[in-house]
Amino acid sequence: MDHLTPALARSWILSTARLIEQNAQHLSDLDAAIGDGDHGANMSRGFQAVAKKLEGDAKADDLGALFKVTGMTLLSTVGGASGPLYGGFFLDLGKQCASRAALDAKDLADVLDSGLADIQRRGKAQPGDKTMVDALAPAIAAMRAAGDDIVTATRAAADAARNAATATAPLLARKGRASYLGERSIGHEDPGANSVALLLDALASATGA
Amino acid sequence: MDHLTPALARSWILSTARLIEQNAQHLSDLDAAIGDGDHGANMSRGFQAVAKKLEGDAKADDLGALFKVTGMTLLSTVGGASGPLYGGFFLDLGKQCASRAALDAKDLADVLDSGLADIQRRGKAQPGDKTMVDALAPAIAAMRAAGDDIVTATRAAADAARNAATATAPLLARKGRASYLGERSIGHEDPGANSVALLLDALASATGA
Amino acid sequence: MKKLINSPENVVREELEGLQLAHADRLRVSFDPFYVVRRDAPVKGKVGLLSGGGSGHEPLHGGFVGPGMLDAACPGHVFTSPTPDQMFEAGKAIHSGTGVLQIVKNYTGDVMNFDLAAEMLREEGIAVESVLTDDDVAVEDSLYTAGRRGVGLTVLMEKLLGAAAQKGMPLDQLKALGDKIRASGRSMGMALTPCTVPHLGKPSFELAENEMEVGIGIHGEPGRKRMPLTSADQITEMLMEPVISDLPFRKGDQVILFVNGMGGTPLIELYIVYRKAAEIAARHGLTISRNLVGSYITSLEMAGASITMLRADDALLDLWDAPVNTPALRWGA
Amino acid sequence: MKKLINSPENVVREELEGLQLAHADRLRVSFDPFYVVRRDAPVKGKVGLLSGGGSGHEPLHGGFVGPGMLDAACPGHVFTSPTPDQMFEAGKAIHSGTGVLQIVKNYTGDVMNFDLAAEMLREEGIAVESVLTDDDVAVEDSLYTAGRRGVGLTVLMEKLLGAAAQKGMPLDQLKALGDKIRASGRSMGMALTPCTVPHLGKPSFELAENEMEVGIGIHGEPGRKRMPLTSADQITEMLMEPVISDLPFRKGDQVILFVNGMGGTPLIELYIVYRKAAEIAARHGLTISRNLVGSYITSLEMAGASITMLRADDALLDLWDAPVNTPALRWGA
Ligand SMILES: Nc1ncnc2c1ncn2[C@@H]1O[C@H](COP(=O)(O)OP(=O)(O)O)[C@@H](O)[C@H]1O
Ligand SMILES: Nc1ncnc2c1ncn2[C@@H]1O[C@H](COP(=O)(O)OP(=O)(O)O)[C@@H](O)[C@H]1O
Ligand SMILES: [Mg+2]
Ligand SMILES: [Mg+2]
Ligand SMILES: [Mg+2]
Ligand SMILES: [Mg+2]
Repeated sequence: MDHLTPALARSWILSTARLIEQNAQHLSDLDAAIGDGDHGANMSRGFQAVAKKLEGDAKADDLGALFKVTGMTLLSTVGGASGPLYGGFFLDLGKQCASRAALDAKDLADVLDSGLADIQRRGKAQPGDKTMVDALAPAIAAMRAAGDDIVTATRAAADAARNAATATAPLLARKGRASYLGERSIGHEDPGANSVALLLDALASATGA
Repeated sequence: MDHLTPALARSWILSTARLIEQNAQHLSDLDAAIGDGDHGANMSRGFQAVAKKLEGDAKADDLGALFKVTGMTLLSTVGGASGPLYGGFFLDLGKQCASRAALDAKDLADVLDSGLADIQRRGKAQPGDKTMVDALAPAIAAMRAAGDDIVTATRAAADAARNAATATAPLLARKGRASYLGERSIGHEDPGANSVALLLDALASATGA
Repeated sequence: MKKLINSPENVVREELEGLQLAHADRLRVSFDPFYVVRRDAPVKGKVGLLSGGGSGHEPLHGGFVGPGMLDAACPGHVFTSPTPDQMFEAGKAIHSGTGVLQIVKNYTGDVMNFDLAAEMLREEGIAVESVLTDDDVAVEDSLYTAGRRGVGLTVLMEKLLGAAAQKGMPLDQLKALGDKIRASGRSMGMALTPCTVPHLGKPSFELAENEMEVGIGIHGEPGRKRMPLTSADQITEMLMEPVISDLPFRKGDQVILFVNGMGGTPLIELYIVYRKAAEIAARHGLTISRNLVGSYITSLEMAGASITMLRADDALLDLWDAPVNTPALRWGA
Repeated sequence: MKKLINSPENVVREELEGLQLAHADRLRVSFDPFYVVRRDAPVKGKVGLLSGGGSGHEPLHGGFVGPGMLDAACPGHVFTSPTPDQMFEAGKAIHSGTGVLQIVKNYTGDVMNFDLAAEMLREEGIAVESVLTDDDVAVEDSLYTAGRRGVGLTVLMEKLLGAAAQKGMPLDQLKALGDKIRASGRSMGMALTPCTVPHLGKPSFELAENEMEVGIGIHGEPGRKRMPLTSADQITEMLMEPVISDLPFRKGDQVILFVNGMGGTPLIELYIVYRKAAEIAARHGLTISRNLVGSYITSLEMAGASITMLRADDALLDLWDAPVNTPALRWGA
């Protein structure tokens, strides 16, 4: 397995939906501590809608269309801060993949990097601001470092995202709702970093399955 | 001591004020169970105002004036159901005593009976309706039965009122707020019957002192 | 007890100070004795409309003083009827020669205190009539209770009689109109939580996390029955059914539907109740000609709701639509 | 969780159904996607005024749709920003040829979603401007936060821009006026209790019986500091002082003073707060030219209050006095 094919990408998205669903309560609990407690509900509403769309949509059989429909659906169902960020991210992936049949490990890292840039353009968060960026950036770096095997690379990315999400706890939030808490945001993991960890875990499962 | 003199009547009222003050919380607790929880506050507000009035008012040196100022003050400070009832009661006592220097035990029972009639005219409660009437009526009866010694008579009245107040517990309320509870009013003593018991306890203390 | 207050004894005084400061353009407050009165009282040629009752039900009654509604309101201590001297002074302040109409909620204390005030006013040569509200169907109306309580209908009564008085209706006709409204309206309420009277410092009753109290009045007294908490739709059925069947409201009736919050229930929930109430009304063939949704007759911070329905002919609807300009109810002005 | 709801998922839909049923004379509701819109939209020759945000702040924003205020409002799920497709459809529905002005509370999610909607509307050839509210002085405004939150000023902004739009003010001037209002208003809030988001089922934070949370926003997020509960007067000082010193408001300023309830706090307490706020304003030489007291921008059933002050010249006061006819704010019509 050395490419992310449309079939695998579809299984990535669907498995993300499952993981989000299983962890919705946990994501909301994290958000309740330093935000407004809706991150789990937002993400689960969004990815359930995506799953429904994909299951009823045979046309999304190329990467570009698949990611586009994912992005559009997230945009119109998630709301909050994470809606435009995740929605924009997948729309950007869709654009990057418009004319590609499949992605190798290096392509995948490039495409994810472009998505990350879209998140940062929109949200203006820097690494260390205690946001989803803090999980996504090190995950992509780990993916690159892990080499050409997509299974190894995505597993490395998932592990890095998980560790990075945990490592957001000591940070002081500078973006999003958590920033209103100032010092009191310290000691809690960022919910968005945790949903990114689930996204990458689902990617590793999809390619490794 | 065989008469209620103006000095004793004054000490009756002032000692009622003290007893009410000490038992305000208890009266309110009783009212909270089957009413709206303000009987203690109402009575204490009223009798504190009366005490202040009497302490600053040397003119109320005859029974008529004393009871009238008590009634007027209760009327304008107690509010609720008990305000007009206690206020009217004392105004009636004032009228009965207008031209009397002192009351013997039989006079006192007559005067209280007239006051009770005023309460019943205004509130339309019958004995057994679970109101202050249930303490006042048997108290006056006991006073009459006890004979001519005013100390014995008022002590008998106080004891009867206390017992009668306790005996309101099994009754079903038919007047005042407690009547809204229907069957649920059973098992709780009536607050107004309890404040009447304090009133008569104060009377016994005043004559017996 | 968590409240934005300074001390339990000063709650009513300080609230009245705030009310006067905020609405000095429309009303003024007397502090000895307590009453809230239209700034331009007495209004020449108009019957003076007077109401009052225990505090803790805001905006009732003080928030309804102004053109098109009350001329004066007498607030008692929290949940305690006001005293006759208040109504006596307020009555004199609003009497312009055409008499005073008292709107009285049917509670033993209110009735007796207003009766005393009426006697005192009459002794001054002022014509006084009183209208009762006793719309709460939760109370069994029999010889063996103090009768039904006055609840939500009081708000509608004050608006409608206020409009009629403003139009110059004389005292006897106002009294008759009030009696007609009294006979045409019914209410029922429920609570999700109790409330805490400031000077008591503890809740008026206890309710478990899964319980509600049905058939409450507005004085923090416990209701008629305690039940497991259920859905908004079922609760709305539970309130609407006795209201409709008691009057009874009949197919073809025009009604004013009033969904009221008890103080601690947010508007979002009141609209959910309104939705179901409107559906139930439609099912019974009733036409909701006007409505009111909000917290207008409350029990401090109690969470819960009540529903009031009033059968209304075109004349009543015209009175409803007439301009009103008070702190809490305002339109057309 | 004790709420008058049927199920957490249906809270917003059912509330909107109730809102539409109760106010069909003034507004209608689109259910796919969700938005509330003036019944007579688009209003010829008038800039369309659009706002929105998470639900749970009622009557904001849907209760402010009507002549003299908003043309449309987009409700998100409870405490969650609405999505761009809602603002896109609502924007199209209210555009009469003279453009659309968005009023956006400064929260990351709201800003990003409204920005996306503005892009989409512009692609349709509709002129769009946006005005932010970021009046919450509890948030340190620095490069290192998401910036100040938009809170109470949003209500005043919607009223004032609504009046200006109704008078025919063109889009660019409305935007400039909005920016001026943004620069002239400040707020601060506190909570006595947390609130419970329906689908979470447990309180957004915990507060002991003797604690309060100062510097809360309106999303059930914890505030800036937790303190022992104190008196209404001291709390009012604690809210007024930073509001006054931040702008700063200066001796001689005319202001609109808005005392807002968070949803579960009864009116009686808000007037106690107003009383002290007015006293503090007077002490600083400020003239309260207009005021608003009530629960207009809430956090579900949270108990607490916020204070907003807006420096207002005569032109703003005229806009304040202009007729408004919405479910939750109404005068002169
Ligand atoms: N400016 C931003 N840039 C990147 N990520 C952000 C930004 N603001 C918020 N986030 C992410 O969004 C998450 C919160 O999402 P969510 O709870 O769904 O939205 P909201 O904060 O509007 O309730 C945060 O945990 C954080 O990771
Ligand atoms: N109609 C009545 N006749 C006689 N006593 C009454 C009547 N109604 C109420 N009471 C008495 O008043 C008491 C309650 O007084 P209080 O709590 O001060 O007034 P409220 O019921 O208005 O809150 C009752 O316990 C009862 O004894
Ligand atoms: Mg969130
Ligand atoms: Mg009582
Ligand atoms: Mg009482
Ligand atoms: Mg949110």
